[in-house]
Amino acid sequence: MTDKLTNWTGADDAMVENAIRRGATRRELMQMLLAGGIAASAGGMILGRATSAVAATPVKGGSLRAAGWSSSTADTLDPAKASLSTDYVRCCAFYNRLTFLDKTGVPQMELAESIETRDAKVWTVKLRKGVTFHSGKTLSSADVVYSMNRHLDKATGSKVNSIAKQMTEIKAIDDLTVQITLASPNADLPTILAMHHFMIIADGTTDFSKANGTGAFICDTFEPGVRSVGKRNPNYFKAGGAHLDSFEFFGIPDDSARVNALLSGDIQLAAAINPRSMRLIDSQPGVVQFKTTAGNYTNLNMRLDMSPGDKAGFVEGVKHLINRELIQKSALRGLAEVANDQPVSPASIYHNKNLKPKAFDPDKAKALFQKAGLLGQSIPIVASDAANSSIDMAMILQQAGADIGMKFDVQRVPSDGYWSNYWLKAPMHFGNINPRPTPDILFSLLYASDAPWNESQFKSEKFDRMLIEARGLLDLAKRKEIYDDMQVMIADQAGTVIPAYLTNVDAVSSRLKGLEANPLGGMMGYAFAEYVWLEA
Amino acid sequence: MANLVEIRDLKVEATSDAGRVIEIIRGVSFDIAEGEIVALIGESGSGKTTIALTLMGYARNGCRISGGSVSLDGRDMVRLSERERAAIRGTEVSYVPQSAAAAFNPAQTIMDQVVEITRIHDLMPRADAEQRAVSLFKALNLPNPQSIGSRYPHQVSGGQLQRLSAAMALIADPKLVIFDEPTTALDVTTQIEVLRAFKSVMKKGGMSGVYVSHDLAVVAQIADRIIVLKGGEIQEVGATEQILTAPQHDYTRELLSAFTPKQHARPQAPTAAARKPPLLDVLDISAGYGPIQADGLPLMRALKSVSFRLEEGRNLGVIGESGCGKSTLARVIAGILPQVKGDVIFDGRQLARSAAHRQKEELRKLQMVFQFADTALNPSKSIGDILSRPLSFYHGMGRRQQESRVCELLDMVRLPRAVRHRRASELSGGQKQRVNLARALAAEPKLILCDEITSALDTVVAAAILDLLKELQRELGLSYMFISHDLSTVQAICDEVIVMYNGEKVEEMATGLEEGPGHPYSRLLFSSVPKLDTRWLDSLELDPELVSAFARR
Amino acid sequence: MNKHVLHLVLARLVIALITLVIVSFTVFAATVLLPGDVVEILLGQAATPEAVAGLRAAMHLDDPAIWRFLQWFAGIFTGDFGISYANNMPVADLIGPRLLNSLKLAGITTVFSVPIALTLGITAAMWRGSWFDRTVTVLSIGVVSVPEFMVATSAVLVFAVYLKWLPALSFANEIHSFGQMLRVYAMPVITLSFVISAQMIRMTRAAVIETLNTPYVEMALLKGASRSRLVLKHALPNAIGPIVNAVALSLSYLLGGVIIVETIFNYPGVAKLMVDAVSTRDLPLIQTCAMLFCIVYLFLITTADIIAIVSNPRLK
Amino acid sequence: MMRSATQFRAAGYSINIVGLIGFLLVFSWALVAILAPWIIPYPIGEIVDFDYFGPISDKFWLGTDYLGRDILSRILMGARYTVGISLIAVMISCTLGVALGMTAAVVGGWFDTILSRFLDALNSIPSKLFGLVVVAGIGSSIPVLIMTLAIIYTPGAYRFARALSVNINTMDFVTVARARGEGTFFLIRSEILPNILGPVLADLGLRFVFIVLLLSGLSFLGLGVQPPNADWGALVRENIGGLPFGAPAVIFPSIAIASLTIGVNLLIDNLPQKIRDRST
Repeated sequence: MTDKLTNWTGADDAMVENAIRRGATRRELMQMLLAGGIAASAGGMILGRATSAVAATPVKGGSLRAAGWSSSTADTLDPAKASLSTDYVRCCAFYNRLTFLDKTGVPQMELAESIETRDAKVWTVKLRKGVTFHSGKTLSSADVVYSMNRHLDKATGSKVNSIAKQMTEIKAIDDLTVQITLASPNADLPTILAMHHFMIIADGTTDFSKANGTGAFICDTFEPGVRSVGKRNPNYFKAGGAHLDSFEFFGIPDDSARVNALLSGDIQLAAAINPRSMRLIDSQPGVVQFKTTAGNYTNLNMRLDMSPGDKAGFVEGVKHLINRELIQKSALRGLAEVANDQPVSPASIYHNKNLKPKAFDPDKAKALFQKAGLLGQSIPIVASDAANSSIDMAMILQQAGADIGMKFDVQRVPSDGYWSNYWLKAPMHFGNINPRPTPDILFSLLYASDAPWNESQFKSEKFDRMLIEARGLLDLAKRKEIYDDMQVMIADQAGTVIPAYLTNVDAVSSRLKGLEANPLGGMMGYAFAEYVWLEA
Repeated sequence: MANLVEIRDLKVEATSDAGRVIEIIRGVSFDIAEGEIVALIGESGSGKTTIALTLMGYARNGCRISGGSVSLDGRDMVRLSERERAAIRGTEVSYVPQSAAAAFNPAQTIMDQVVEITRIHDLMPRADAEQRAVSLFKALNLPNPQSIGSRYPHQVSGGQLQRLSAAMALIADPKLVIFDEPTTALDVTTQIEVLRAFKSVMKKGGMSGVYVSHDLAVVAQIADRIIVLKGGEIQEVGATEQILTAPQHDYTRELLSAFTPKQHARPQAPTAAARKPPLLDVLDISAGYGPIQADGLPLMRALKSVSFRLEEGRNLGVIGESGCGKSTLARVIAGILPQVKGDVIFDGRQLARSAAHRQKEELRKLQMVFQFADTALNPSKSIGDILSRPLSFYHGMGRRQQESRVCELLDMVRLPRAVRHRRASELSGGQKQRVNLARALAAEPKLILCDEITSALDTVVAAAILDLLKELQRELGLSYMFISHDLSTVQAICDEVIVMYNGEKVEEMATGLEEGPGHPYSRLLFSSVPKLDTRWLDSLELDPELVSAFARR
Repeated sequence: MNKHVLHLVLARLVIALITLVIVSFTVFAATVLLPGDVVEILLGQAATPEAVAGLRAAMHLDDPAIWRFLQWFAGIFTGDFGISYANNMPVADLIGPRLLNSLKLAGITTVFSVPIALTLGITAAMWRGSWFDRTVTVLSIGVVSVPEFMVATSAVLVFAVYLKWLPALSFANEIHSFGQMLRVYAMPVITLSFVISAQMIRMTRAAVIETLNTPYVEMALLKGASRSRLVLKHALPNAIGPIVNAVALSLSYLLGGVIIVETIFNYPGVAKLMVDAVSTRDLPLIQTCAMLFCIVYLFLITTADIIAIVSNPRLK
Repeated sequence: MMRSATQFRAAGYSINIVGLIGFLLVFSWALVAILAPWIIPYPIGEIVDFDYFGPISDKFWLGTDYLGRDILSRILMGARYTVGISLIAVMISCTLGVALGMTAAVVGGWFDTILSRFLDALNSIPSKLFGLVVVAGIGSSIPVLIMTLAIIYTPGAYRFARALSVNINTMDFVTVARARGEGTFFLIRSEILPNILGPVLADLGLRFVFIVLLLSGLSFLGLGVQPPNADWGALVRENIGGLPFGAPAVIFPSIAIASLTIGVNLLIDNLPQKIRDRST
């Protein structure tokens, strides 16, 4: 029935729903819709639909126990240091960001009331009024300035230092206004600010043994590598606030243990179920599977500056030898979408649909290896449990190689220290990339000549130029055009094989309601805690 | 007198490791009257202990009673169920073990074990039991009877343990007491005390007894009747007096003759020997165990400045009781226990204190034979290997040479050549000791240190070993240093004797002069050796002062 | 007499201390040998050279490792175990509660498994060669030969998932009643008992059989003692030495070796802590954990030695 | 004890039926280990079945694993690693431990003390840390794996052997050899060793079990057995997900482990009398 409207999309529906969820008043919503150029009448109708969609009326109260897959003494409540899903979940529960991404990947305001720019270079951030930290302190621009500046300070050890670097100046205009100046224009700033690391902490915070945020839950207990418990924040700035009274989160690394805990009712959410365990939960009543293809992937990297990657034809050969269907079917149990060797996933509006995956063609591969003069040589591939199902993928490639007389020598290495010892270093190794909200971030992190994680040492001035150009453009359509071409370049020229985008499956108890997909990753972009509720 | 025990055609068979079944008791029958003490005499392997144990309806691991009947007070111990037997054991028939030291549980106090029988069968309240135990201690004239029960077995001497084990057996005044070589492990001076104690208690209680022993002289003092056993069969039964004076059976005679060995024929005039330089010269040796004290001497001193010399071709006897340091002396000379003070000069060369620093030649010329034949032989090697090692080690012989030499050695010690393929565990005590000797001979030594080599053996076997030693000496011109607690053995082979007491040399004399020893301890020692005379023990008068001064009770 | 025992005991303790020092240094050396340091690992994928350099400087990781080790070592004597590199919390605070948990688990397992193991071992020895004996020996091997994680997972499936009798996870911090304690600990304890019992059973059996062949046991038999009395009053007290030794060695597994159980039942103990510490190259934490394990290990074997000494009247 | 009818005799050595069963188990696995490459129905790396955790079928006798590979083939090949590696490792660790243990007992003094302390220390280092250091330091290969396992289990064997040797060392026949002037090596080789062989073998049995299990643990530290190959422990581990629905892929490897370890121990516990008698 949306046909009556002109340019109204499901995305907007979602936006409205989210707005409602965040406790926006009817007046605010009407304004929002009018801004979208929609007649009040139609607006009313949309609102009705939206509210009914949301109104699987949330239940207040109850305490939720959820388990992620990883947890260690390195767990932290410092958003800048957050590295594991576990950290993200906690940060989302205890802190807030200036913006956040809705399920379609469109940035929405959270602590920020508005973010405006004229040239995509200088940005003005207006903050919500009357937001208070758990400590009772009210949110002010100083907190934002402090939070942002931390990422620029080496001593912080921020994970997003390389992204934050483009913010050349962050200054408070007044109590509720912050001005962020970028080195070069970047239209994606609102999206960037939606990344988990850019959570807002109170000015001057240095002790992270407890979290002092503005979030929906107040940190009650935090034991690194053990668990965290949050109690509902009574004076949360969003109307209504969280539905749950308390929220406990911990990691159960052992896969079947996590599933069993869910089945036995000890927990209500088990994140990231291994494909191998699917059959178990399929058969179970009272368990709901919640799938998101957010675009994280495990990829095989061949450094173009090292043998064998530097031999012409080898990389292409491997791209043809890797049996994407088999990986998708066997290794990933169908919980994946076959990918085409580039990092922008179908979840993103910028995904290039016309770029088809390279066909599995052993004979062609054989010919290419012949040409590269590598046929019959034994070539080491470093794989590890650290990179999801990389070992299975490696074995599938190994087998395919064996059939055409190509020896791949799979070396399983400890997941312990994998990222610092093998990733980016070994000539042929696996990587594992988490979803990033924008192609710009992905490209500048992974494929630009000066990218910190240029996995295959792919270097191209053309590519770099296109990247800068697209970054500054405020015109969506034009950007997409450029990004499409860049995706093609990567697929054909880079030394990275991306066989499939992994689908993340969270198994949840059927009592748990309100969960949605989110481009930032599983568990509703790790932010589920404040939105879900437990039915009796 | 009615018979308390009637054994009829008793058969016991044993199963060897190899699985062969041999009959070790072949149809034995005899009676024991009320209040009578019967001795079972025989060499090891004669089945004396086995028979004694059947009286409790018990056969050791690997053995079983295969036939006949053992009726005790009318009940056949063979037919009874294990439970019924258990009820009789300790109450009606009880057992005094050969080595009390081993038969006491190291983890329990003596009293606990002495009164245990009364607990098991619960015969009387503990208090009464302890009362009774103490009175038994008195009767067995143990020192401080009140407190001794609270000690642990390792805290009292062997002689006392032996008597305590008797108390343990007598606590429930049984009808029959089995003594299994109860004094073999004891020193002569102690033995007398123990024997006396046993005898009086038994007579008072009017109990019957079975006294198992290989020592006729001991048996003579205590038994009414003697049963001579050999190879699981009875050779002769008779009243003690008759057995000693008028033995019927050849074997009995053999035993008797073995008991009184011929005196050692003195070799050529000592004067001639005196001119020769001594083969072994021991100068003022002190040695011991434990940490070295400020005065440069060890905590526990086993030897206190002992000196003596031994001329080539002559034999020296070292005699004394357990703990007098005689074995330590041998170990020092052999370099097993380095002395802290003094020198050993052998064959004109001063020996390094520890064997490790001595030269092969020195080691070769001086060999030692140990008391316990079985622990001295590696159980996992064949006799052949054991004997050929010194041959290759000292003389660097090749395989074939070794073969033939081993045979020669076995001939020398009168063992069948086939033995070389067997393991020690398959040999008898006497045979093992011969192997030990052969091993020493293999080195072609000048001097052999014999540490109590006969004391673990039966009289007959021991006598044979002594004869062997003498022959070897004649053939090979050896010298022996012969350590023993038994005067008669020393007399049988040595030219001179030194008497040791508590780490010191108290006397040195030529053998044959024992009648007039100077030192009082020597006198006590010599007079304590049992004689083949039923009246010896009763008639023996020992100076109580001497006894209290020296005898370790 | 007792002075002698005291001397032996003191000697043991001194030796234990020396070992302790050796260990802590060995572990330190081992950790330093590992490639990648805490900074690189904390930054993970974000470990760009300059980021690493910056953080290192900030965390004072530039001074030589040996120096940091010595500082830490000196700290011990003042009761200060240092600050965890990974999350800037005092090591003591990190370990404290988890150690308590581990000790609880170990304790309960001990209480549960040791008596059973000893009983089985002893009874097996009593009826040596019988079918009971044979079954016990074979089963004890069979049980250890099943991988730990297999036992644990099966237990969870049966008792938690299907029967719903027990929780699949052990929430150590939710025990308010004895009943709850049973529920929480049942499965981890069973799993661990499976693992550690075999050795105890075998050793106990061997030791008892050994002593059953001694003259004083025969003597007791000839006093008319029953089989059980022979074993319990005469054989056993003299077999204590080897038995406590076996028990000690088995128990030493219960602190560092229980990683699998901790992971599967999500039980916060020190084993997992140690593994984390190693993965994050968190030197102070590793050091302290290693120290801890070593102390416990030494404590166990030393106690075993001492018990053996004391239980032997010859040394009294 | 009378000989039971179930025993048979051969050339003086005899082994009872239980021991024979053990022997056959071990022997057949050893045989499999050797012949594996020729008898496996499918290449172990190949995904032969799109269904995963497949059931027993006449196509796949023991079903398929989590990737749809033939379990039978993987178990047969796994025998190579499990049997081979574990046996060699246990041999090395026991040889090393026993040799050191005996030397310590014979030499005694500071040598004994230092060695004992050092091995105690080694024993209290967590094997994961140790494993990691090895991978990092020396890299990963089968020989390295074997040595690691061996080293991890040497201290135990040492403690055990030393205790036994100390007893033997006090026996007269050792003293005799000393007095003869024999060197340490001879004392160890021909006086002590033969007399502790029995118990040492029994100990070796249990140690073997632990090594088999630790093996799978280490392979997950990236030490040793590399994909697509896998030892039995690793097979159980990677297929543990199939346990809830009793997938053959997880049951059979477990059975394989159990049968091997039990076999080894049955064999050792029932070794011919003559060998066991050497134990004192």
